[in-house]
Amino acid sequence: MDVIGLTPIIPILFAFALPLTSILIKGNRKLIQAYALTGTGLTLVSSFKLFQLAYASENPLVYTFGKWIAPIGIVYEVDKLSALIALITAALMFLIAIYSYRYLEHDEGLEWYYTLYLGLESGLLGVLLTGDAFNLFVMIEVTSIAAYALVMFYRDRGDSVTAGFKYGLIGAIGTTMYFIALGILYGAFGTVNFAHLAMKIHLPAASFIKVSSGYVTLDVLLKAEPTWNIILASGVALALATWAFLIKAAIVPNHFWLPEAHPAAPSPISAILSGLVVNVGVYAMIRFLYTVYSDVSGELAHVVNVLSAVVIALGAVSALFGAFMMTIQKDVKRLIAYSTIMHMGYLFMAVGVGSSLGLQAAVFHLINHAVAKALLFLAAGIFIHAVGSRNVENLAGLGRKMPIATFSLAIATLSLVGVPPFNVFFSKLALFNALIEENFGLALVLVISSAIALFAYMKVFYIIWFGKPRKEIEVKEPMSMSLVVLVLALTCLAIGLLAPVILDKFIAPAAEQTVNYQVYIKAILELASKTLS
Amino acid sequence: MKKLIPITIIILIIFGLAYVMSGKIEPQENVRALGKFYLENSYFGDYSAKSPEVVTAILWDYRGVDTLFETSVFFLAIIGSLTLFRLNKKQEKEAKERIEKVEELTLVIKTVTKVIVAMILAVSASIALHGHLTPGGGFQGGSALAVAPLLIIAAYSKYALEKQGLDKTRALILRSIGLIGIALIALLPLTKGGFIMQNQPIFPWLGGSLIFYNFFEYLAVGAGFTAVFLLLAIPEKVFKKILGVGE
Amino acid sequence: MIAFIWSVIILTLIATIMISLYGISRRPNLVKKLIALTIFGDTANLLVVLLGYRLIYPVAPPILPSLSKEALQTFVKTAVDPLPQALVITAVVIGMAVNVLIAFAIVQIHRLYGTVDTRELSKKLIQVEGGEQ
Amino acid sequence: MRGVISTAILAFITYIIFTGSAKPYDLFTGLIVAVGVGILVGKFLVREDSKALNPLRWIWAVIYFLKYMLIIEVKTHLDVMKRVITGKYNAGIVRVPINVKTDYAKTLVANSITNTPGTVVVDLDDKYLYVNWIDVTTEDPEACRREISEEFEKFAEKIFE
Repeated sequence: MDVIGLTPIIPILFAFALPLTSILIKGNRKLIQAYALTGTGLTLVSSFKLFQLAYASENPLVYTFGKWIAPIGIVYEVDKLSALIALITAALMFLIAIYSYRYLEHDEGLEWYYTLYLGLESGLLGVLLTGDAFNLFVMIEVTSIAAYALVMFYRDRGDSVTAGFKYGLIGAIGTTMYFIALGILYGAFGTVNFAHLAMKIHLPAASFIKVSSGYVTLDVLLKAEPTWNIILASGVALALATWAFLIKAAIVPNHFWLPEAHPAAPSPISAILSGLVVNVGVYAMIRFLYTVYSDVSGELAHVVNVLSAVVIALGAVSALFGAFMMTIQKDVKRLIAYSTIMHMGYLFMAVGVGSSLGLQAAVFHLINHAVAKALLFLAAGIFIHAVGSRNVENLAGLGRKMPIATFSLAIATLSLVGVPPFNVFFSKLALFNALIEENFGLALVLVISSAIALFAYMKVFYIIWFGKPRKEIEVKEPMSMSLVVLVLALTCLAIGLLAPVILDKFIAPAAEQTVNYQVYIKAILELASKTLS
Repeated sequence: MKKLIPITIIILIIFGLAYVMSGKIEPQENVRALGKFYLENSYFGDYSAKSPEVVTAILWDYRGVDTLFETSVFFLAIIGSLTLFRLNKKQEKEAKERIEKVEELTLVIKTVTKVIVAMILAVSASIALHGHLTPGGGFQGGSALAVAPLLIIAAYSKYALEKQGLDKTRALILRSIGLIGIALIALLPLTKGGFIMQNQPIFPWLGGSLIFYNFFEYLAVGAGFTAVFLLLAIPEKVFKKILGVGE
Repeated sequence: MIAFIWSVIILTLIATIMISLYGISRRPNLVKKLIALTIFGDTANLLVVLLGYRLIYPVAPPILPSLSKEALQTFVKTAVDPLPQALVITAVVIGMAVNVLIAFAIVQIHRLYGTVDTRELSKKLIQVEGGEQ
Repeated sequence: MRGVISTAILAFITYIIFTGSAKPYDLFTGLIVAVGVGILVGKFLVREDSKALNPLRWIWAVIYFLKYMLIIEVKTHLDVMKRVITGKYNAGIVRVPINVKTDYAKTLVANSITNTPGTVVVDLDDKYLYVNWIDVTTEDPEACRREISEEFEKFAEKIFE
């Protein structure tokens, strides 16, 4: 069971030791690369093990740090959803680490890059695994601070430093908001553990749970009544927390940092930021809306409904806004960044719907988007690396010289706009089904924005493939980068072809378990009574 | 005068709202169940961290993972700053050379600084090593420790500090050692069949593992701040030259 | 009366939060933005510390005064809630770390552009827009 | 290993006073910390061990401390109080030669002067102190020295030189 607790600890341990190691090996780039690959590789193995465990087990897995049961200490509570996203995260981080080496061949500071990179991975995994709302705050901060620093990696370029500054400032506001929300949650419910919070919220309806462990102190903890008016407190806390998550996921009107921050970073980092880091906001939102506040009744339900409506509306605006902005971009990476805003809009729309179908669609789309968006940034990165410019015009005609990269770029764009048989098509289909159940207009938003996005992508693709080269440059396809991209492209295709199976085998059980707050609470309680008896 | 009006309005609103609110809220007189658990169990009780300082017990034992990752946030912030201000080997050498005569402060300040530095080291160590008994702890002690190099940089110069062997690289090594120490203490219980960051009964004496955490945190934070101060003390001219930005 | 003072304190903190948010969004100077951000973070911390406070007399800090069982009884009756304090210590360190990084970014911006004013910065940024890598 | 012992003593005393208790744990950790501090910074603080550990000098330091706090301070305070009430003052900056050689002695003299009300050292160089004096009776450096700093120097010499 240690693998649950160790998964985020492995990368952070590697990050702790990297500055020292790099001094010892005198900054040898190859050794640093090997070190980083070991770190991310071990994490991948660990999260794969975690994935297997989570899918083999009926209940969510619980790991008690320091042997303290919830709510006394921090627990990691891993359900299928967390394990699935964690696996995708670790796999992408490993692949991108391979890619990074060639991409950064002209830059100094590889050891700093990888220290931050491993820290970022640790933060992302911690966000997914934790079962404690305050620990979630800490892990979001780990993720964010590494992301801020990585955005500023090209420290001699004014735009990236300014973008990093903006990102940091907005991010800090967001996380502080979330911290206040946590203070209110603790004030009202007397706990910051997700399962325990869910229990307190469902207390009237949760008589099914045997709140008795035979141990007096724990019983007192579990039975303690909320001290404040929980409706008001939940409303304020959820509003603040949602604001924070909207910032993290770059939903309009909190999106403005993203189109500057994501392009300014090195392309592999752009891939991680767009593919994985923004998911933090979505995941946290899912945790709150679907696990903690699922199936609430009475006035609480009213609060949650209002919140869902706001989330849906903002999501729809983001989707349209992102799509329109895509069409007028000259900078390839900026275009892809706006596409991220669009997809985050889809995800929030689906999350806001609140049905099991919506959650399934959201989870599936989250994974597909992570893979496809990472692929798109990486494929574009190969061209940018070759030319040294992000302007679309300068990339003209390169396509024919780099067949693998172009092939992958094609798959990525086709996939992202939703052309069958690639992966995003199926998640968009699921999204469409979920949205049309709620409201026809929402489904229309999905279709229209996809169509606009298709137009924007095709323009880029046309230029890269058929455009006249500005000047002749000798380009050779960098193999290590191209192979990573090819692997991801094939993954896109494979997920697309196997979509029904994947939906059935992995996504549906994950969504089902996430919504089932009773199991979520039970896992904690059972472990508590087992540990104490 | 222009600022006075909004301030008056704000104050009036606050007092008005407070008047309305004060009838509705009841002042909080009890601790919550969880807080009470910590108060009762931190030293006595079956579920104890063996520390009379309840906040430190929560920080490094009950909710130890938070603190572990909080430390890594600080670590990543420092690494991020180093990334922003990174220098290659040649540039680092350049930064270590004095480009012009540095004005040092007067003799009195320099002499007093020497004595005070010794006292700061003792005081900060006391804060860190008594973190499990009295308020304070690794972070607070480390912050106090970092005042010593700061004073030296102010009274002498950063070059004086580097000449005595405390440069950015060394500070970073110290920081790494501190962090690895923390991580190892956290992982040690695994070898005895315990859980990550477990304290009792694997470290059975007073304060248990808290002392070690505090000590390593003290080292790490002190060294981390020192690295930041050293970076900030590099003259602006050197950086502008490295970045290729004109005056 | 106590309730009134209590409400005044809480409302003042909320007002401070509002003012600091105004400062972050409206001040053109980056350093002032950072200062407003630190005010925002510190006010949030203070707010959370207040949650653990007890409006009783006497009230004690959460440190066991002596290592005896007798002391424990009165201690539990008078001590404030330790958990918000622990959370705030964590948040303080994190906030400081973020501020350090942002401060470094501002220094770097000043080195690159020679200004920390957003209005001038945006002018200079437009010139390099669509920039080369 | 110059200066380790004396610095360690300083650090140890600071540690115990700051901690405010002297249980075995405090003494033990204090000892370790003190030795560590001594090894780290001792060589910068102390030039000659035999001087620093000479008990006679310590006794002189204690005598000086008592005399300074109980007599000199009281005297100058009364003087300044009188001036505050009567309004009779004639402030100005005078140059005062300084005869002690070592850094510590100079610092002690300068700080002693500053700490007594009525006189503030504004700057110093190798040979002179520049003192802002509340009642400039003379501008002759030697006379100033007699008025302001002679007593301090006498002790400073005994303690540090």
